[in-house]
Amino acid sequence: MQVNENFEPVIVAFCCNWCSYAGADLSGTNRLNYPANVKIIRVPCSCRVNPMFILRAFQRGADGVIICGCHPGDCHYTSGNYFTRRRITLLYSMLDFLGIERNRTRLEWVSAAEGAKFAAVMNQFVEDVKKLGPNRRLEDLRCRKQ
Amino acid sequence: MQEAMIKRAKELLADGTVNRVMGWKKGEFAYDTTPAVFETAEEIDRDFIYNDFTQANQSKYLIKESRKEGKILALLKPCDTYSFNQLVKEHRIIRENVYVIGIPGGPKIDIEKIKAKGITGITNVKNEDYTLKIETIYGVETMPFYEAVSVKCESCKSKKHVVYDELIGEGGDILDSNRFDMVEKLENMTSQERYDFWRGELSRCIRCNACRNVCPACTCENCVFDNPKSGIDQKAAADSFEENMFHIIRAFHVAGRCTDCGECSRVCPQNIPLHLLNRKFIKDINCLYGEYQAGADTTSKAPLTDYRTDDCEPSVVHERGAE
Amino acid sequence: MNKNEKDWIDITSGVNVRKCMRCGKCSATCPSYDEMEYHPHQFVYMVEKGDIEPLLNSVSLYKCLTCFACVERCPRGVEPAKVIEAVRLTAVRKQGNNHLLPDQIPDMLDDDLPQQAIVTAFRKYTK
Amino acid sequence: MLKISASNLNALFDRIAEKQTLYIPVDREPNVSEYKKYESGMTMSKALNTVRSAKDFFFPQTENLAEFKVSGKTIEVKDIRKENEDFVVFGVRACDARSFGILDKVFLSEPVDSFYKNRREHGTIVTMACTRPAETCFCTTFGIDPTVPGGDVSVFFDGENYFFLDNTPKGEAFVASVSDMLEDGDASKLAEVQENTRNIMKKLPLSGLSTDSFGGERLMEHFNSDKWAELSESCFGCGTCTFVCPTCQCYDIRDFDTGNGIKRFRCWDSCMYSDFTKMAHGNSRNSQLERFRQRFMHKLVYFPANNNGEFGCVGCGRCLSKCPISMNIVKVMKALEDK
Amino acid sequence: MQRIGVFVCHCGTNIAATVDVKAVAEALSHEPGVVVSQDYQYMCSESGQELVKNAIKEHGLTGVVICSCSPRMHENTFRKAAASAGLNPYLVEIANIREQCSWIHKNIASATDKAVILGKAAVAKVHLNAPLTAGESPVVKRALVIGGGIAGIQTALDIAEAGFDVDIVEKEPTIGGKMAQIDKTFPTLDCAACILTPKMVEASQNERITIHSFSEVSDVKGFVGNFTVTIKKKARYVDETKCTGCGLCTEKCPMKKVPNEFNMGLDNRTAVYIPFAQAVPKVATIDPNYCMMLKNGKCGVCSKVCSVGAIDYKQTDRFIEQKYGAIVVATGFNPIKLDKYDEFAYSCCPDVVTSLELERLMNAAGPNGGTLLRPSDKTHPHTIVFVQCVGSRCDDEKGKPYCSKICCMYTAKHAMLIREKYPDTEVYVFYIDVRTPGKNFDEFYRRAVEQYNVHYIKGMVGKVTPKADGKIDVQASDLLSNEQLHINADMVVLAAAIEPDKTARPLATMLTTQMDTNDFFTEAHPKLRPVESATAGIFLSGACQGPKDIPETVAQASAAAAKAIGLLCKNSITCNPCVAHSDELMCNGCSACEKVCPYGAITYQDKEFRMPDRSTAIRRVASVNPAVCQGCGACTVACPSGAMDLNGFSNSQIMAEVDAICK
Repeated sequence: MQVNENFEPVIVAFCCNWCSYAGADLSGTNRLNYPANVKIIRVPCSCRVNPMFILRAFQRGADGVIICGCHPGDCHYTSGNYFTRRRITLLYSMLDFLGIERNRTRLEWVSAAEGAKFAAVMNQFVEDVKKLGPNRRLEDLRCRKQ
Repeated sequence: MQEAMIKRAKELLADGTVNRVMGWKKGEFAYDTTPAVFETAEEIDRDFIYNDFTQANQSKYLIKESRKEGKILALLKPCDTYSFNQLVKEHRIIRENVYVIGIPGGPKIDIEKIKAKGITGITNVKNEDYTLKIETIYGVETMPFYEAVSVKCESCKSKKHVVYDELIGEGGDILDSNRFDMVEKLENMTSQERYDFWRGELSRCIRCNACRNVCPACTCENCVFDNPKSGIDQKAAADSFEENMFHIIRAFHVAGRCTDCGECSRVCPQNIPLHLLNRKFIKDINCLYGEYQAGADTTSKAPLTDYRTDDCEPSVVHERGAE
Repeated sequence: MNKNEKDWIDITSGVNVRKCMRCGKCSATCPSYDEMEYHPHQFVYMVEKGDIEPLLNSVSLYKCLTCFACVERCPRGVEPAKVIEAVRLTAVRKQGNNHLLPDQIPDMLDDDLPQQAIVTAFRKYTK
Repeated sequence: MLKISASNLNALFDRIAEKQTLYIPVDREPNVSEYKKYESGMTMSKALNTVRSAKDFFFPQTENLAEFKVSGKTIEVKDIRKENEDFVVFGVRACDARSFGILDKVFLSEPVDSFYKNRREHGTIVTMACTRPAETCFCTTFGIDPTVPGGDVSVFFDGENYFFLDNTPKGEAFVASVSDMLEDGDASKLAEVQENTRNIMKKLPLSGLSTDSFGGERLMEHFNSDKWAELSESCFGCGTCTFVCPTCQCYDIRDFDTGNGIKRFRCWDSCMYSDFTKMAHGNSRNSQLERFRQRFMHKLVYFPANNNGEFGCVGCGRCLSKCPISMNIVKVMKALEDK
Repeated sequence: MQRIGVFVCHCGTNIAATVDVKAVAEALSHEPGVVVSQDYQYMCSESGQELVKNAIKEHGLTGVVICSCSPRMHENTFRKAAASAGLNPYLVEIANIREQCSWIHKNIASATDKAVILGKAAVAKVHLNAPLTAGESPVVKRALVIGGGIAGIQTALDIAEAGFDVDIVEKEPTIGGKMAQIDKTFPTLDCAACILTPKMVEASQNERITIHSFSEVSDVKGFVGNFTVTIKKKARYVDETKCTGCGLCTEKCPMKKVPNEFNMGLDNRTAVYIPFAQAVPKVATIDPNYCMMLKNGKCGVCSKVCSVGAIDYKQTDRFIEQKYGAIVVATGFNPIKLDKYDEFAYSCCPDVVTSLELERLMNAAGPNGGTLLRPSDKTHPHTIVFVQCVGSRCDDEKGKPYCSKICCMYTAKHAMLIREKYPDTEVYVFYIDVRTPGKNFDEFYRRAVEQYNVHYIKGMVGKVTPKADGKIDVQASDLLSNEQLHINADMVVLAAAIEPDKTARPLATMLTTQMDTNDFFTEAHPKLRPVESATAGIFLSGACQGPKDIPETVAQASAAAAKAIGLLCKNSITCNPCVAHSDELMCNGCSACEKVCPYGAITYQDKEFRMPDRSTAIRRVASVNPAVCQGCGACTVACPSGAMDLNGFSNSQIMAEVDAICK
């Protein structure tokens, strides 16, 4: 496979408002670097992330989608991330079953205190997606940028 | 069997237990049976049929029928009872308005499998001791019964009726089926092989919605794919992405609710093995969250509306075997 | 201060000496304490400071029985025995060579040698 | 008549495919066929007909019509129409060949559908006479002779050789372009084959089906029939019948925002769908009964009323074998016809 | 047509140094619907807000996008500004170009590109924002305090003082908690009972305070201002209303070999018991694990001797349901179990005790009536070794990573008390660090060293070995003199780490509050909101939030009370309008949403609908109680038909953001 050195993946990160979004803020406050490829969408809870959003992101040109939520047991809404964990595990497993590269998707628990973890996770994820190259298996050709 | 069913149906109509009977109506050929509602004994005598071709899962019709005046008799095969139960659980079928008779199930025959042998001009199909005698305008052909068994019956999961008011014939047991073999085979392929497999299958999709509309788990008042407000509505797949999207989301929406009745694959005009997507979810749920059979009862918590604090992390997906 | 040597000990021991909170429990628990010139907690502290030369030249190096009592008891998971082992290894490597080969050990056994030393020797050479 | 031996058919395909795109029916699974772009080595299917009809070549399921780009306050419209390349569809059956005439009436009457027209002009239809019809066939009901399949070129098979008969100037040009591979042959056996097939057609279970009870003049009578409720009762409202039908021509036009512009496309639609022809006020047909009735009324009553008595069905039998609950036009006709 | 204003903040140089703010404003001005796009030095300043307000009025804006710091910082600021200019506050969106852009990235070009995309996503979202009105929900004027230790008592007293009803739920038969077990308090050495028991009595006599002793919280529903709590009143087999606390039953009970938990198991009590003399409520409790009557129906002595007929062997657990406006958690702490510390011989040697056990041994109401005797042979100990940091500051699974905070001080106290009462006793304290921040704390410790001659040795005990002669060999290192010591001791006292009570974790789940990895409740803000949990209406009091000594606990308890009073004073509170709602026309009534709702906010009803085919049908449809819904969105994904959507984070809004980002 031809690896494009200049490939800059589009990464969509869904972050729950209470933990991960605050964790992302903290990594900013601590001036911890991660690539600009990552764009964060704030959701109240990771359980708000509908599989439709994930597919939509891939359709519109995302090369990787990551969901971040509170650690299990720490959900601001008690149980939201437990549902997330089941739903997203099954969805990712299905995407894998359909032959979509499994490293394009990820779910991570990042607490409000884990600014360093947030940055590390994002660095790693961007690197993984870069290795995979552009999303071709789950893209909508009509949306491909010329 | 057909006689016993007709007899009992007429009795129940006569004694006023029910005012309608849901059954199958004979068609133009030996094999084209249509689900139908009978209101009189005469209609039943004239058109009622139950044979090797009466495959259709009738439970979905009962959503509407159970909301009509009076009680309806439903003749449910073991697999149909799971769908029925699931619909009762989701408050879609009003249980009190249905009188359920459990009837023996398959194996049923798929006419397409006979036609695939090049047999055409079929005028009659007889099952003579598990050899099919197929009369055609080009002469009589024979083939072993089991070679014509429909895909959904090949991997029958249960002969047990999970809900009924009475049984005709004998009740059965849950079977040790091989239904996950193909899923497993796919899981053992490489990512690229799986991708190629599914592209080959899903690219044939013509979005006729037969799979969705026949599915007893797809009972939404308005499907997200028909609802412009959902943002993902589509009438035809304008891109391979939309083919994937439709089937992923459909499978996801019925995950934990699909009873694996196999209707989706049966009705697909393009023979796409859609049941594999549902079975993948079922297999994952069984492996990761404990055995669960949708429709087996009406009280247990569905796997996707339930959780355990020590559920596995999604990394199990990433850590599975080779890419 | 010998930075390289310190780094080398950090790597070979796999111990983060900065985790030490100087409670001295390692030395409090050490059966060879009285034999030693530098005690386990001093090993940890001196390695942290990079003050390794005195350790290399000290008999303490060979008094450690590698009984792992300190490792077991340390509340911070510092694992002093591994540090001592790493220093010992540094000393051995400094001599240019491993002078002791596994097959040579049996011949060197005598009745006065403590059992633990034999065990240590095996532990060291089976790696 | 010009002929080619069965063993040379693939050589002929190779020749055709050199100059233009060639589509032939090939088996996807045993006796399940679909049209594929010909590539050397492919074998033509022996199945009676393809699962999907041949209308796809002229009226594809989805098709881009125009593109827009919005920048600031201006909208740029991009005409994406372009001349099609010539192509050949080989092995079309008589029923599908007739369907093109029906589609033509819709798409080529004013206002002409330029996308459809373009494809029609560039497509050459090579038909194939039927020899082994199935029990679901009822093309004769609509006056179609499956042994004389029509199209630009008719092809007949007598068991050993394929015979070519051009019906149109386009067909003539096609035959001429490959004439060096064809040879004059004795077509005497053909008449026998055709007669045999016609006899089989008479023996088919649906041979007695007639259109006598249908047509424009029976509109209100059929519309108000009390049979529709029972007929439509088990219909799930899927679009299988519509999408495998060679004559269904309804479509929806939609805009898709790609993020970098708008693509306007059309896609097949089905009158069986609950959101078919949905307008601001809602749906025009709100119950499955109405929608079900629409499809069959259109084929059997409305279409002939507007097209000099020509029916909107060609009797290919696809809907008979593909309907999930085996409800179909034949059952509708039998229920409604004069007894 | 939308009229959107975009405002890009420089945040001094915080944003402007790495993001070309002018270019961002320029780029966003071309987005559809954007009519004004400006940048400014400090958008959150008064003049910055003025800029936004003027633009709203001048351009008749229908939506506002602020490109600035995190919405967690100033979303409310700008919502308020918009509201004051007449724009619905929920038509404001924030693009986080500081924490999630300028502070992260160094390259100006890529940071600017990203800021533009984040701005575009916010513009795309604000296009779909709907004006929302926050509803109001009434506040129940009653507070619940969970835990009846000094923290809970203090909180309850303060809230009652302010005029609100308070219930205390205490899982033990009496309130008082750990403080009731303590002998003397540092740094004043006054008697714990003397200052605690009056407060216990005060609580029991305050008519606004209801004490549910021997009770547990079994379920919590609802939300700030309107919690519904189910309290399980465990069967104590004694009618609380009849029992006079005379104690006759406890004297007559034949089952006398029950380990007395109040005295840390150092002596025994009877099966029917009153934990200690000043217990509140002073009511007997029967321990069903030991009571012969309850176990095999043979005895019944207590019932016979009880003159008021308070004994009721048939009593069962009772559940009462009560509504509260605020909940204060005061579940306290326990010393950790030391059975994993083999080196200290705690499990095998009775003369190795924990500090809390020492408290009981020295207490006048303790097993030895206040005389310090060795548990093993009841002789007077002459050498006592204290070991600090047992399980505290540990990096392994055996212990806790934090400092337990109170041990240095109580050990100094113990050492001092022993030296004062028994001057012939040698006292050694092995410490790693002596931590005495607090008023008069270091002076106290110095007194122990200088005045009372306690031997403080820097170093840790490595090994404690009981010897055949009843003595205990303590092997330790003296780090300062660099030698290994062996002390021939009579007693060893271990300063065990403290940990949150085990009931706290399930309680946190019920309360939907967060905990840290050590099971201490997490405060809403470590500095600015130390007594509130992140869940509205739940407050934290005492050691459940972190290790604390008594003065600190009391201070925090009063602070939590003040916060709770602040809430209870309000007649109603504004609800979050970003809640779920169901489109009844699309709802299938399948109950999937109901099953995932953690708040029970979703209910179903049968409603009559006119169907598209003009028929009428009765359909089961979901409806959301906006006052109960907290807006997590779990239901929106459980709903297959998409009937359930979330205000402020609707499907279309999130997809618009996705589209804008991926474009």
